[in-house]
Amino acid sequence: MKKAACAIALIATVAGMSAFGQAKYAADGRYPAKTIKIGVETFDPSDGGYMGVQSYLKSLSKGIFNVEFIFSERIDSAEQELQFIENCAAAGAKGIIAYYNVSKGQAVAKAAELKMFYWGTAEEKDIYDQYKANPYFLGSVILGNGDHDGMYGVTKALLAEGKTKFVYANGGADFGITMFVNRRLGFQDAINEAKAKGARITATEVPGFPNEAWFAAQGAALAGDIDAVVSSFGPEVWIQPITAAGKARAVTIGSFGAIGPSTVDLFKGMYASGLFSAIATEPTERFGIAVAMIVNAAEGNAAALKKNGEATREAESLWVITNPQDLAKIVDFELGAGRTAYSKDLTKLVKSIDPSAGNATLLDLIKGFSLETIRAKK
Amino acid sequence: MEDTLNHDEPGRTPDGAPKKRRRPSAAALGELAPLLGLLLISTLFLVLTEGRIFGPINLRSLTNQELITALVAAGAVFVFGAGAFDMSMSGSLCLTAIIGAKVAMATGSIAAMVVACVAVSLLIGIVKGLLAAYVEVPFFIVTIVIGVFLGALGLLAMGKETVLTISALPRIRDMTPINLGSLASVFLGGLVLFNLTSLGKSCKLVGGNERAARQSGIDVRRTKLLAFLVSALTVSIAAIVILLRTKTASALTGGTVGTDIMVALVLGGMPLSGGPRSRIGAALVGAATITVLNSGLAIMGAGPGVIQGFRGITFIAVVFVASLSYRTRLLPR
Amino acid sequence: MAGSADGARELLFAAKGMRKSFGPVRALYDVDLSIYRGEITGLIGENGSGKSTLSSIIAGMLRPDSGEMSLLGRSHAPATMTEGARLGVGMVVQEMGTVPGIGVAENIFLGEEGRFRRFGLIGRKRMIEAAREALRAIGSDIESAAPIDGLDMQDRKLVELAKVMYGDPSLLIVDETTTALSHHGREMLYAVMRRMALEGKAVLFISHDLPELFALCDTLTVLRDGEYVATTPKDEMSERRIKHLMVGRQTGDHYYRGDFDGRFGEEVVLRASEVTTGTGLLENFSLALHRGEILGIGGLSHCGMHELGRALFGEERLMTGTVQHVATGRAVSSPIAAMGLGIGYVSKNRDVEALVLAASIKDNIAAAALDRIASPSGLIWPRGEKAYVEAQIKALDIKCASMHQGVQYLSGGNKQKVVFGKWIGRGCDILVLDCPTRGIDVGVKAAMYDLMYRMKREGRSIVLISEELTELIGMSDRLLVLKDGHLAGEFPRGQGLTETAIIETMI
Amino acid sequence: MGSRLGKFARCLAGTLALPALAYCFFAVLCSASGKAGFGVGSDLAIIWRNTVYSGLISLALSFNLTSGRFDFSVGSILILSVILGVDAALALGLGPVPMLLACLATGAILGGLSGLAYVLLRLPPIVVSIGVAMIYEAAAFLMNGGSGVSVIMHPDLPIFARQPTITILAAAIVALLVLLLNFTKFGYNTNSLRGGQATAVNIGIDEKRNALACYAIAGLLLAAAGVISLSILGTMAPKLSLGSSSYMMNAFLPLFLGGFLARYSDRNVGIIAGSFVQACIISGFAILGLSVSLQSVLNTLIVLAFLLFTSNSYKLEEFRMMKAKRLAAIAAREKTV
Repeated sequence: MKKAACAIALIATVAGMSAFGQAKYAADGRYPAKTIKIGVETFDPSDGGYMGVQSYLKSLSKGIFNVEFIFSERIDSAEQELQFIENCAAAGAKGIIAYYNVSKGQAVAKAAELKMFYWGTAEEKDIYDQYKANPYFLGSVILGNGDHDGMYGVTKALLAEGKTKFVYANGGADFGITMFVNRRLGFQDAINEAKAKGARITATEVPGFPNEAWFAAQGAALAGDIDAVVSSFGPEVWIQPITAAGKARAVTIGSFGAIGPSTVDLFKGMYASGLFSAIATEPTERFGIAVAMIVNAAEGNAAALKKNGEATREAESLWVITNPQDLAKIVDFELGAGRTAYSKDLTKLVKSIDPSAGNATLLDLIKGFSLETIRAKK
Repeated sequence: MEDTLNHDEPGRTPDGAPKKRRRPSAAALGELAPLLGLLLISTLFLVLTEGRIFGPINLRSLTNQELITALVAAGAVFVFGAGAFDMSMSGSLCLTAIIGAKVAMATGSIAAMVVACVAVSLLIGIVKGLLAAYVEVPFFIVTIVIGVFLGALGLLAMGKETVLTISALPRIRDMTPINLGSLASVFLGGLVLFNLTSLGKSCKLVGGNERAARQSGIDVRRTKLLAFLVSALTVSIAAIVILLRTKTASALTGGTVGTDIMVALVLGGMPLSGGPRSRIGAALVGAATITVLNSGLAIMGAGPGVIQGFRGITFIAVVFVASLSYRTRLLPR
Repeated sequence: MAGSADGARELLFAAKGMRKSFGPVRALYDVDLSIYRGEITGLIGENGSGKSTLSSIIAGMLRPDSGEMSLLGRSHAPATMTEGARLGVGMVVQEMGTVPGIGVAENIFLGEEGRFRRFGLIGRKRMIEAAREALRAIGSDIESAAPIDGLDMQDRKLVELAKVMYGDPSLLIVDETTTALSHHGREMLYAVMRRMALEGKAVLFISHDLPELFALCDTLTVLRDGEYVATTPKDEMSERRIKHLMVGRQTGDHYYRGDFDGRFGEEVVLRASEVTTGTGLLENFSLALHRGEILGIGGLSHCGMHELGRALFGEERLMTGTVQHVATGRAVSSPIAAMGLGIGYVSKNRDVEALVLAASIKDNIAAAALDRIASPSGLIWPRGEKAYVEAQIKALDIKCASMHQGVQYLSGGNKQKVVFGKWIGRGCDILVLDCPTRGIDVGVKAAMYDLMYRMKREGRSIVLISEELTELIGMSDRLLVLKDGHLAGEFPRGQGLTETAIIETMI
Repeated sequence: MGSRLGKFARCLAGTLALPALAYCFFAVLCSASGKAGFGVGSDLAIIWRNTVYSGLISLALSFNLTSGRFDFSVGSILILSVILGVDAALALGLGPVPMLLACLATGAILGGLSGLAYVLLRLPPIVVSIGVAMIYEAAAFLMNGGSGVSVIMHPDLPIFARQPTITILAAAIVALLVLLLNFTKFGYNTNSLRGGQATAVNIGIDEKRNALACYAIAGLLLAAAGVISLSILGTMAPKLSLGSSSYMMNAFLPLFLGGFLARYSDRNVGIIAGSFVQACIISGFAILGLSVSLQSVLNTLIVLAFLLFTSNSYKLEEFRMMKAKRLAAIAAREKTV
């Protein structure tokens, strides 16, 4: 009973705020008039994938939304995660986008306690169920089990090309970092499926991140009889060594990667030189949705986008790019004209701008960045 | 040559430094520099964050953030004060938290977790204490290596798990009583132990001049061992608070506490070589300074690169002021 | 010995009206000194007579308060030893001057390696060759390419001598270096000194060893309490005359004990039997300390008396024998055990071993009595600690701004009072003192002697180790003289006891 | 001539004994446990590459640590010097060797600045270097928006990880260091300052200039190691929150082994030999397939064991001397009785 009572009280106050909700734009055309601060939490600011998200969010804050981001420093432990959330509250942030989560439900509870909207970690079912009714928990657009599915898709693509002798760079799996453990599971599932079908597959692992021991393990692996490399933290550190080992044509790379200004021509070049098979990359657009949802929620209209009052938990698959054509289309969508168009559409999620904003709009936008939609574009 | 040269009148002090009567202002500046540093940074960020840093919400979270560094630094004052240099705090805290979490998950009782944390931490403290006191070895390098060793042991203890979540513990609505309670008890206990007992005084004397301490009847080895046990105790308290508050432990728990406490002690005005100028207060003031600095920079949303650059510059500036009162002719080593 | 026949002695170096004082302590007062070409000038005097201060000033290690010096006709005022060497004054001292961790050749050419530079690179072979030459020049066959750490104390001293001689000084100062050398080493040094004289240069030779001085020096100048006494030519040199000049104490300042009653209790309080220490020369040494006795221990500084002092306090590892506290029968195995048995120890190098310089007076005095001043609850309340320290400051009249003042800012005398305060406060009834009054002004010295005498009368026992004969004669009930680690003589307190008798056994 | 040849042979044998032993130990261990490939063909090339890489970092540490100066900014200088050097090289379209020189120059300047901070502020090196490391890491991150630098699109640049360039680079640097340490005034001053700081300064040796030179040389060596890492991976990524101090972890064993082997030749050659031992250990563990955590546990134990051995070996000598003294005393006692 107590929970329900406090929920109602909250909705009342939030609703009250929206009474005067007609759309007000800032001088430079960005919405809303008063800058909204949003905290963005990551485990490693120099991680390739995260830097793609960072540049996307910055482009949003220039053109479309009047938002200011507080990007976190390196966050290892639950302690540091809670400290970052507390600091964002003190800075007057209205929402937290969790690119990384280590203290599980604690982070959501802390954000709610400090009256900030928390977007993220909906993929962990138990956390989602526990907080889905909490008005401050917006849930998230999940890429299924993004990490697992990404590696699984990439390995599947390589298997489809007839690759049988794999090297897997497991990144932080041995250090107990959840993201890398899930990615390794994705790889192993794809390999075991192929073995179940009778294929003779070999797979050796290169543990950790680049240092002397890693050089040795990488060298030993490349010296062996291999035809495919699957990397859980970016292809860059494999291109040079493979060419140096004279196996440029023989060995192709499948990896997680971020589509960004600094990596586009790299990936195109790799495809051209036959080095690349597949890239699994997380669409940064879902974080655009996050920004729009937080702006909307900050104006008290969070409920509008919800399905029967529960936080969002919509699934969309991440992109597994297996050929240059898809890559070109994705690049245009991510960086070219596609981006400006999609960013415009995001404003549809803000009820004050578009009164018809609802759960359906959200689903359309999510569909909007799926690989099929992008492929369908001319 | 026997008598004239060993005169201690005006001329040369034993380590060759030109001995000038220390003007009282230099001494006072040296003592007050840490507080001045804290005040300076607090006012700076009060302005930059338009008062938000000390707003009602943030004040409570400031104590949360300062807590772990202050607790571990308080214990470290004994170890650094006695002239031993311990760089393995991250590894110690990590292993203690992991074992504590495992015990809590297995037994579901807070009491068992507390006992486990204290036991593991004291064991680590004894090993380090014995190495520092009884074994002739470049202790400075050894602690770096031990830190890595303990971290690796923690990883092994984790086994397949990536993050240990202790669901059995009740969610504690408001941690402040626990935070303030542990902070107060460690600091009051620390003040009494460091200033009113023979252990504290012995630490300062051993850190100042080990031979002279031994000739004054102080058991140098026992003092060093006890210093490491006190430090281990505060590490275990920090681990318990982390587990109660976040209910999680992972191979990355305790992340940068090793360098944070050194930064805190130096900002608190304590010479890392230890000796009579060691102060328990340095841990509190230093931890507060680093927390205000981090929180202020985060609130300004300056982005990770700028925050760390600014922290480096401020660190060197405050340290330079804190050590103005101690200049030697020879470059310090 | 090469004084030219017709007596036309050419002056090489002259010093006029040299004065130097260290705070209240007057080290040199209006001293003149002349050194002639082709002569070895001897210089002798008791500890504190100022002979080392004079030699340091000539070599450039110390700056005089006033006075004129001239060398080879030019005025001479070197600021550093390097400048002194360039001006032609080379000095070899008693303390260790070589740098560990590098080779013999590197030590000889420390700071002057540029000499062997050829097109940018320093030829190590040529340096080693030159070093071998330098060593040959002083008659030593030490391998110049070897690392310095492999050499014993004596050879390192010869390396220093070779380094000084390579600088081709016109005036060589040898300041009590012979004590660090064995017979073979001394012969080499004498040969170098004689050759310097033959070549028309000069040597200033400072030593305690009279036979050595008589054999080598053309003239022997005596200093006493910082003042010039006399210069005796070679033919008038005799032990009796020189010792009289050295000692000729005016009867005025007898701040030592007035009485000559050397009696002390029968009961033995501390016994050392067949003691051999790990470091130093002390071997199979035994002594018994009685209640109410001031036992003096004298000898040249390398005779093993300092190691004996540390052994009596349990801080020296014993190779053979034991040190036993007779009343309890317990062995004095460590400083902690010693302090438990009421034994206190004042070390010779006070700033390195007896005091924590960075700490305050309060911390230092309380350091030795942490167990005593703790309350039953184990806590040391500031009130109790302050009272304890205040008592010592008053009892010893330590002049300081407050008890919280850092010890490093006190004068030498007050520092020594703090050290005494540590042990008096503990109420030790056995006190081992190693050169307690060294480098201390006369006023504080008098207070110390008075304190020692009072403790004797209270039935406490004191072991007084000292390099100052007058102090030993003035204060001890019984005086043991050590030579090369063994007992060389024992003298009861008495009116007739003179320094000359003691020096006889010491040298 | 005979004796000089003999002496040279003995020194060579002394220096190479430990590395050869380590190599054979792991060769036997790997083949015994059925894992082929240790130390042959490409694995040997990897071992040599790691030897030079860790060796350079260890050499950089050796110029400061042996004189009592601990430097946290080692990793951050390595990263920043390569990022700045390569950015300049790409902007000016330089070839591989000019790029290397650009990086080395930048490294020397960064090291010199770190030394300047130490000398001017007169603070203990450990304290100053924490601040410097933070600043250099932040600078490296802020360059190119945190993406570091990549030469993958310029395959002509990263040539310093393959034979023979890596060997030429290593040989040139070690030769330069051997020259510097044994045949220049700087070398003599460094050694005398290390052993007797007070005596050397009294003699008139300029400690400040010497310290600055040590920091600059260390910076140069770190840049060289950075270029090798760049040549292996093709990229150099920044690290934050003092993450760069992880670069030091593999430098301690070579440094202490080098100190031990210096007696046979010279500290620099000794460090390279020590680094070869460590490279064998690393490759051996990799081929045996030990997990990351087990590897770091074993590595730390090896370093600890070696530290215990070197810092207590003087006790044997001392014990023997003491025993001789005791016997002499007892003998003297019998004579007199």
